[in-house]
Amino acid sequence: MFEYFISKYNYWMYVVIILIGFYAMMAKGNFMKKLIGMSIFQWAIIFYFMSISAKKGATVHIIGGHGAHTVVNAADFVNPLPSVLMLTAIVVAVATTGITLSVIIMIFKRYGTLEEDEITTPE
Amino acid sequence: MKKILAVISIIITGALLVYGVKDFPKWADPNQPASLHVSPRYIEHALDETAVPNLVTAVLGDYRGYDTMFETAVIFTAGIVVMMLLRRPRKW
Amino acid sequence: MISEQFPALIVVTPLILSFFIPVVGWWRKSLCLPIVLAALSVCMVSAVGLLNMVQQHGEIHYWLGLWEPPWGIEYVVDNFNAYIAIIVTFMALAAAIYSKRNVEQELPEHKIPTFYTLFLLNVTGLLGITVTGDAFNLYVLVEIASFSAYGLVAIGEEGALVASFRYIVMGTIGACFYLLGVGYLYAVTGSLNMADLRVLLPPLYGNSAVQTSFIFILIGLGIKVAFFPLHAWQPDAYTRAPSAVSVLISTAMAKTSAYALIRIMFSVYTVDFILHYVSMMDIISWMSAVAIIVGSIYAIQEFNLKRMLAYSSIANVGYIMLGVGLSTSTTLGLTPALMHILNHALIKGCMFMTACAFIYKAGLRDIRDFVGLGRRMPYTCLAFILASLAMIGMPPSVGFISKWYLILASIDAHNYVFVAVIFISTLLMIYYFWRVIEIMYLLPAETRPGNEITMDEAPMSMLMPGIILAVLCFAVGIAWIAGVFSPIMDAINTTFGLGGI
Amino acid sequence: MVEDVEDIVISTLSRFLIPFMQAFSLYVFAHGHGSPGGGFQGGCIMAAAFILIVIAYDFKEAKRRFSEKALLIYCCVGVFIFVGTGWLCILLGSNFLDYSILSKVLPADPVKARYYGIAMIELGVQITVMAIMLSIFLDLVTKGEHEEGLK
Repeated sequence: MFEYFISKYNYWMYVVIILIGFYAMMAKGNFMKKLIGMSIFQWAIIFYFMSISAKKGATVHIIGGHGAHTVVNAADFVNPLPSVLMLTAIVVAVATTGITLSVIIMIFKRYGTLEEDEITTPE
Repeated sequence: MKKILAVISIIITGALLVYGVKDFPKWADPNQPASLHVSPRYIEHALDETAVPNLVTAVLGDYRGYDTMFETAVIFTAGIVVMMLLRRPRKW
Repeated sequence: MISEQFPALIVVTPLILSFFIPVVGWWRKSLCLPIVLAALSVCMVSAVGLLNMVQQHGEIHYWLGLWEPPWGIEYVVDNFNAYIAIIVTFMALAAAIYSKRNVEQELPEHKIPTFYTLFLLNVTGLLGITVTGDAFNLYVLVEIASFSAYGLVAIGEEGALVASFRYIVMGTIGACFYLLGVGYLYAVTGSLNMADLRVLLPPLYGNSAVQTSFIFILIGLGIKVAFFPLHAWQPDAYTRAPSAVSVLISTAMAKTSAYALIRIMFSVYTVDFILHYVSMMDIISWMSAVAIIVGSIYAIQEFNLKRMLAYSSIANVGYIMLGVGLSTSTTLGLTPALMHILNHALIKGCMFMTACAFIYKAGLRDIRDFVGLGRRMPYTCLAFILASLAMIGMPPSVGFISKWYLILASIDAHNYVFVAVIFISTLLMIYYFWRVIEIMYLLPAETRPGNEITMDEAPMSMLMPGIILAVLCFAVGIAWIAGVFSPIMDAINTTFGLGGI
Repeated sequence: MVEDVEDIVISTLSRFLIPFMQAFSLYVFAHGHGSPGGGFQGGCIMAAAFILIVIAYDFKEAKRRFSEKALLIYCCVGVFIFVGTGWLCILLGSNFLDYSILSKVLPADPVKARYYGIAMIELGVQITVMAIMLSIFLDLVTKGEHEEGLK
């Protein structure tokens, strides 16, 4: 049982982080806190993807020795695909943060507050 | 009320996540499916096929270059959105 | 051969032209819209060409960068894609033509180039979703479409910022859940290509990660479609957005998300998995039934016309999902759901166009103020009435066909509760649309001297798309009856292994 | 607005640092093929160098180096290079983004042409990311009240 938990500890970690982010997004009334929760949520998923790419006994995915046609063994290098996917996801996370910040700035300019309960909009 | 709803949804999500982890491969297992199906081709042939030693660049730029194009488009979109929301016209 | 490049052209043309708009627009504002129209026309040609090619040669596979599928990204076009792509381009084209005048009114002048850039980027994302055959690529495209939609919603009327913020939070949860689902699939199979996943998954159906991934993807895309318990962002976003954006996101975007959901459900997972391993179909059907009733009840309480239409959209998403939920237990397969995707796009497009024309011309949002509007804007009101009749289900309109087929499907599945649900929702619809029509035409207007109602019609560029859609509501209905589209429907059902059980 | 206070230590240090940052960004970009790096990372560092100008000096100084219109054009040009490369592949008669066809116009064999194709798109990514990061930063930090204003 202990072995089971230890062998998957990266997944338990990411479950905890993702739930923290999710809670902040759902329960907090302040827009800024919601944004922070959103970022935690997105980075937890990035963390999860990166942990898939790990392989015991493998090294960084850059093939050394620039000689052409060296024999490369797949087991010697970590999986490059999650890194690629997450580069895209990082950009998405950055873009989300930028857009959300600009919306928050506009909200603050307009209403003077960032608390969800204090903002009243006419029907 | 909002907190209760949040806690309930978190418990459900958390239960789902933990249930999902049950059948996952072990961490850093060299024989996990993710390391066996698609990625070996990238590792073994990227240098021959694209002449790029950095595998991430090879996959990013070539095999999945289309994703990267939209990644650039995503950040372009974000820039335009921020520009549209915040910028004001010239004062004079 | 240019026709071989259609799957790339349909996505890349709007993308590349959207980079010109900010630069050109800074030099000359009036050139923005023609660029958008040009891009959408190319898309339209490509989409029709694609459908034609699919009809002749079967599925089209387009390898981007000439890498074979599980390694590279692949575009797969079959009847389903081409059908949705035509709907999306057509609705986007209508929305673009419609936007000409009210963008000038609603937005400050310096925002016009960026508005059209985002409009085109949104369409790029939507068209990309329709043709892609790669699960991760779908995520990126969903994000492009969503980001541009967040921005477009945020520049709307009072309250749009908060609506946009809610949309961002919900939309991010949705997209992240989808990404998580894809991540789970990747961890257990090692592939991201949809066709490849379909082959790799069957031995793993008992795997808890695969089952969880299905639920996450369902929730994630369910948020994007505004399926009932996950609809919290939708009414505000539809109501507060600028007019053209309301039209675009309520038709093209909602339908594309529904497409993505159906595509993932039946193309990555299979009917076998959904029925025997997660048994979600009944849950989906019952949730849709609740969505239909609840959406209609909300719509009745609402006096703001745009918001009423937004709630009505929730009910109609319920119709689509009811079709999906029943699809495995009837011989009709997905046909009712696919029908309603097209039908609802036409009806809702027309309704939002007319509702926003009222705002444009008279500043009227509340239906209680619509007194005498029937004489003031006769053609717009006529379009609205035609669309309402289509929504209620007057034969031979499109709404009648959808409801008829849904009822057939329910009877076929021996689930008579859904028949009752559809009848109740029709009654509710008659109530809330009749209310509007009654105020428009029948209530006597207080005519004070010097304040006579004179005809004051919306401009041509706003009126024509509405009228055309209203006419199409009936023309397409007749086409459905005549069976013009039934080969496409049969082909789609065969692709997914549905129908004819 | 950013305060108009100049500190001799900060301004001297950043004057010293900025060229190195820019050079390092180009290094990261150019070495993306053989070592960790690439367009996105390089673009971020380049944007950071310009952001340092805004922080160390004042806003006007940064504007003098990078006008708003120039930024917008850089954004569009960067993405355009990327998509344009893809289009070039279509025009040369292959699928979208198939760089090996570039060997028709480049003095290289198909495999090496892929190498150069990747370099081209990385250049596009670098320019876009640099311009957009800077643009988002400037918009957020000034709340959109630019001196010049995009008419």
